[in-house]
Amino acid sequence: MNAGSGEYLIEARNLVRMFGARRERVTAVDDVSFGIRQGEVVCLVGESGCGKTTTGKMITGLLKPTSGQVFYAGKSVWTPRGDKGEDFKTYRLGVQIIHQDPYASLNPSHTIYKILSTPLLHHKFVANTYEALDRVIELLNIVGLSPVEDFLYKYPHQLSGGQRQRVSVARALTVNPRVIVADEAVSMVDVSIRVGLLNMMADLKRNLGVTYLFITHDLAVAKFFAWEGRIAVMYVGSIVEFASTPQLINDPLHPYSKALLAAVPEADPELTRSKKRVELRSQDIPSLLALPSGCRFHPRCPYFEPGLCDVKRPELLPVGENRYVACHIAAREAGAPT
Amino acid sequence: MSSIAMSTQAVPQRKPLRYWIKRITSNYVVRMISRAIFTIWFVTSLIFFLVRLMPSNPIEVYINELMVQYSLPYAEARDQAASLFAIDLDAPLSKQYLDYMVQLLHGNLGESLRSPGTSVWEIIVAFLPWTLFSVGLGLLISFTLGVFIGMLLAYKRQALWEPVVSGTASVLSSIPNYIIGIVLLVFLGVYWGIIPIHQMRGSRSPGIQPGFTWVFIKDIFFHAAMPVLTYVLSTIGSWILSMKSSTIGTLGEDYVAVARARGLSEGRITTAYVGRNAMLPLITQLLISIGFVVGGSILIENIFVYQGIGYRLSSALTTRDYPLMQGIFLIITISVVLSNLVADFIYGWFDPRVRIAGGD
Amino acid sequence: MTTQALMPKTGIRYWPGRVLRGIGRFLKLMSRNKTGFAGFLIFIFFVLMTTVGTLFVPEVTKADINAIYAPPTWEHPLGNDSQGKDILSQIVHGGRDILQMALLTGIISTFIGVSLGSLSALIGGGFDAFLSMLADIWLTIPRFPLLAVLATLVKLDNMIYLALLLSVLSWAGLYRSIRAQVFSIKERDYIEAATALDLGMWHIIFSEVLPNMLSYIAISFTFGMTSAIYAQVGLVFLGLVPLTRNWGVMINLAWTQGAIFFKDSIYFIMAPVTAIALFQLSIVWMSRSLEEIFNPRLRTG
Amino acid sequence: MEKQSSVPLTVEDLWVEYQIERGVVKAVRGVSLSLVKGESLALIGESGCGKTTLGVALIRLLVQAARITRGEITYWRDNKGIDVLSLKERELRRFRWRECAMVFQSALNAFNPVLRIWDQILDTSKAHGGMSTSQVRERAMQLLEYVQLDPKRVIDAYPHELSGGMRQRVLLAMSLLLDPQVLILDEPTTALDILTQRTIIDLLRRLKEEIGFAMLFISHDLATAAELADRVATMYAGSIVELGPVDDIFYRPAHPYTLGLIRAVPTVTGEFEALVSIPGAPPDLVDPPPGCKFHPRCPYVTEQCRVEEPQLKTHYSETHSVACFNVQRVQQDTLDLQERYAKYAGGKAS
Repeated sequence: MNAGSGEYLIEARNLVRMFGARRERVTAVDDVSFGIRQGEVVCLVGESGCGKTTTGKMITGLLKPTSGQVFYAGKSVWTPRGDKGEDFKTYRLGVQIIHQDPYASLNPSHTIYKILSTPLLHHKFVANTYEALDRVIELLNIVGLSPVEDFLYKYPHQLSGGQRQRVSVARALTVNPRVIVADEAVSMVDVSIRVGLLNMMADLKRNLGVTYLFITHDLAVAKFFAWEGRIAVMYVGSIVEFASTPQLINDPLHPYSKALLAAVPEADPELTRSKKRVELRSQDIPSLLALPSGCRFHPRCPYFEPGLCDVKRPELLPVGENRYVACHIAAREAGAPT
Repeated sequence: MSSIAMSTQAVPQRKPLRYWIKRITSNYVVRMISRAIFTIWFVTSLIFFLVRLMPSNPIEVYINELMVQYSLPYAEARDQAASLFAIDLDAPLSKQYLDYMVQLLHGNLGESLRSPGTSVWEIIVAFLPWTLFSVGLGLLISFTLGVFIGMLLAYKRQALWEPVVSGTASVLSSIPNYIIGIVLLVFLGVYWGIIPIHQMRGSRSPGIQPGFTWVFIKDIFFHAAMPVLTYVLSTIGSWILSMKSSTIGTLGEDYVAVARARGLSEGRITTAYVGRNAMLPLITQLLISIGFVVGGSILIENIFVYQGIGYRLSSALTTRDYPLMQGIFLIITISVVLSNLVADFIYGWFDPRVRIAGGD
Repeated sequence: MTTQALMPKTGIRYWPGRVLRGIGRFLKLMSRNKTGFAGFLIFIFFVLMTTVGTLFVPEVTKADINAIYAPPTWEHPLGNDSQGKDILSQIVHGGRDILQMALLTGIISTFIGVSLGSLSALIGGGFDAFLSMLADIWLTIPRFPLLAVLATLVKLDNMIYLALLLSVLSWAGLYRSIRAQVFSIKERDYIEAATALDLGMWHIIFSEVLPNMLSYIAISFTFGMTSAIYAQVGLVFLGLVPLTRNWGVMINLAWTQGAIFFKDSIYFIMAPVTAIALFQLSIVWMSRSLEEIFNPRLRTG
Repeated sequence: MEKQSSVPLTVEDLWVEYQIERGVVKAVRGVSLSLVKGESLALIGESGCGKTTLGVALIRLLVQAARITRGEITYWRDNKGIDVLSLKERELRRFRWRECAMVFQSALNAFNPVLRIWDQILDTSKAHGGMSTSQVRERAMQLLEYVQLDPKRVIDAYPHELSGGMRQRVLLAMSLLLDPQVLILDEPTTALDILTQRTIIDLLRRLKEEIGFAMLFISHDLATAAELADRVATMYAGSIVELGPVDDIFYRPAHPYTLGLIRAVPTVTGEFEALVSIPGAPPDLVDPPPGCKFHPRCPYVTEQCRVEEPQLKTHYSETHSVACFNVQRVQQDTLDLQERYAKYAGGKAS
């Protein structure tokens, strides 16, 4: 219980997170497990309210799980009593987060130089302000903000959304993290600038070996960024399918994944108009306060089997190499052991 | 919800007491009312202990006074004081406190020190209506006018007169109400002599019979005119400014743009779409300010010698009439607490979003 | 370009120069809002009048029977009062108490409000629930009547006592707004980022949260001042506080001696009234500029 | 004017400016377009390109600081042209919603929170007259049913009791209340989840096919445009830089900006493609660059682009126009897209 699998750099095991008290108590994340290998990209995909951001915050250590464990480099982050583990500081700096809203993620009171030099000086990564400046300039170049003199002493409100996100990435890089959790990091950035930001982040993976947990609602972005990695699809607090990106994109197994992929419009008129649709039985997203019995997707699922899906909650089961699905029917068809 | 109701009906006896306590305490209405009661209790106790424990204990002061004025021996003076304060001074403080609370619950606020034989309650009943009348009228006028002007300002932001009106509003809202009262008195009443300030003193002219007669109504309005004008002037500024900013905010809402796109008439948009939503935050403010203006009436009623509760309080203060002071303060507190309570309930009535969330 | 050239510009090396530059910047920012700047200038005028001004205008204690209600002359620019004393002198000397008390109350109440409000929001849990409930109750207590009642029980002749009492009575409103503000700042992403960067509690409070609350604190401070002036002058006017040499006392005197009902006494009564009104107004106006100064979004490099 | 019977709305050289502290924002600069009955025109572009300003200008719902400085908007009904810009307040109100309805971005706030849905529907009908209350009720129920809502549950609800997708559908139903000829949709799916978005898109397509009004569809999302549009107009820095049939725009774009957008947007289906972003940032509309507004970000830039602003000219066909001096060079870089299209066309033929 206290040792993670050596395979993963960061691992979530049976994470559960509840919010609220008494009658309003909801389970935002319900038994989520996954691991990310060194240098890998894992993408969490799902609609708003599915618990992907909460999962991301637990991975970053900003939220304590109600139950379950997070392992970093094989060591448990929280002690069994829920205190910070012995290597918490290494973990804390090792996992950094990039937020969605470029307008809220930088302190409006500080200049870019101040924002970037503070962590460097605080953790003594540099000896003095001269070294700090050198490093800040280096970081700005890494994230593609050049010429640096145009940015160093600007305040965040003087930059565009895309530029701010780059500063956020640079700020995360100040402490040389091994894992970056990017929570919808590009969804508020304009289309023409989005790809530049994604490419820059991909370069970090290549050049610095950064490992990513990439959280998004946009399947196209997920596919683009995590093509060599894996995608986990979340629905109402749980992972329903977890597979390598090409597999998941081209051959989804879970009915929800199928529905999502079929529903996404494509930036290609012929392609998007000829796509096959999946007809759902209901449009209503279940409320966390009144979850359906059995499989949470069953009231909407086109493959619903009465007596099975509404009774028994499917587990996330392996259905082939590196591939998991939480669906009675899909698992049966794939011949998974039940 | 219905399933819960049914299950409680089916097996009522099995519910533990804790369940019912939880169910009652989680009820919005119950919670609000109990908080109000708690506040009143808290303030009453606070005053009780302050009066008893302060170095210049008013009872001691009164005993001294009796001894000096009437050269009574200490014991006699003490007995007399005790009877007036309706308190057994030999009893421990906790017993005194308990007695005091019991008396209060029976509506007994004690007797006035300075006019022995008159109960505090009688005095309050005689003076409070005038304050409620003048404060209520003042607030009603200033709220209505303020909301109207505030909305007009929000609509006519480009007009040349807008900064003048907004500026005046901001000046009015930042000057203390008694300063406004004095300025009115000095200029209108004395320097220019436009109004017969001496005749306007009091809450009504002596010799006029109360009743629904034209003479009486005219008279009470005549006497209330100056306090009311002061209340209006001292509160209208903040109504104007709040309504202006609230309206500007509402005008920027999507639903107003959509209402325009739907071709609704400007009149309908102004009232039902902009006005109603912009007024929501002001309604709570209005009810809360009723209580506070009652408190603030002390100074205004003094300036215009208007015989309301505030005037009575200030004379009780200067004559150190402790029981009366305590009683009036209690009444003022209750009026604030009550208007807060009403504000909470009424707001839900105006705003359906709260109605759903707040109701059980 | 060398790194050297990109170092933050400290420029002037000696502190007087830096202070001067700071004042210059402050004035420049202050003057951006015209109303606010006007308020600031009036405020400074009052401060100078009650400090430096007292050195130039002698305090008159002697009554002059020949000069009762004398209209303004060069010698007595604001005329004379009911005892023939110079009004200007009373205004100049009568403001210091009010000013000091207002500043003191502003500082103490802001301190209480900011510390309790931030602690409440940062610690949360039962502590926060308790304080919030207490504040809710406290807010419904009518402050001025309570103060008036208290004034009959305690001798409020000491300015510090009065300031303390006023602050204690007004903590709840400030507490509530500061708490809400800290709560909203606490939820912001950059605080989370600072937590993830392990910059420490102190850094987060003083470097990330506080700078964004300055405009709020400044407003709270001015609010504390205005309500202190309101209460103090009100108490003095009712004759409940045995203070001397005070604008409120002037009004009270004019009132109790019936001077208010003489046409001739217009200078006597209007001088302190105008002073109080103008001083209040200057603080309220000044708060607008302060709000802008401390708003980082309006800052440029 | 025979052809106008199928063109309910034409815009001619429209200019919109608004005043901000720093100066004058030229939000819409010389836009001309026409909406055709039964056809949807998508207006695509990034935030701040003036597409929303153009949309609201069509029903003259601009914010106070904005004004239309030049141009003509003509609305055609029964072969009679109405000059929208000279409509008096009363006529303008009649024009809005009855002739030209607009569905706004984020229906979350499109409804007055203190009134029931029914009251707001009734308000709309009353403002235009012509129907009795019971008729309105009946029609409202029908329309709610049409947009796949439970009419009984929805009609007496308060807005906050409905989800975002439901509100968006209620708004669509309300837009049909008076049978307008023109429907303007401003980012109708942006704030919605994928599956909800899908139902709205399907609904919009059905509306277009079954009701046959002219639709102007404003979006920053190329995918929704690809799915819903018959024609596409690309907007950059306040002007339309390219306008043409949807297939032309996506498979043989002639403007570098359109091409840049297409190259920057990933698709979900299919293999991995490398993507390129457009360098730089959108121009400041208070102080735009001289010449072609796109030239600082354009890989095809020439000396001419820096000084002269290209005008919208037809290209390929009467229906496809583009504002660029270097169309030929741009076209050479779209061969892969054209191939892709040929494959689809081939697939269709076989």
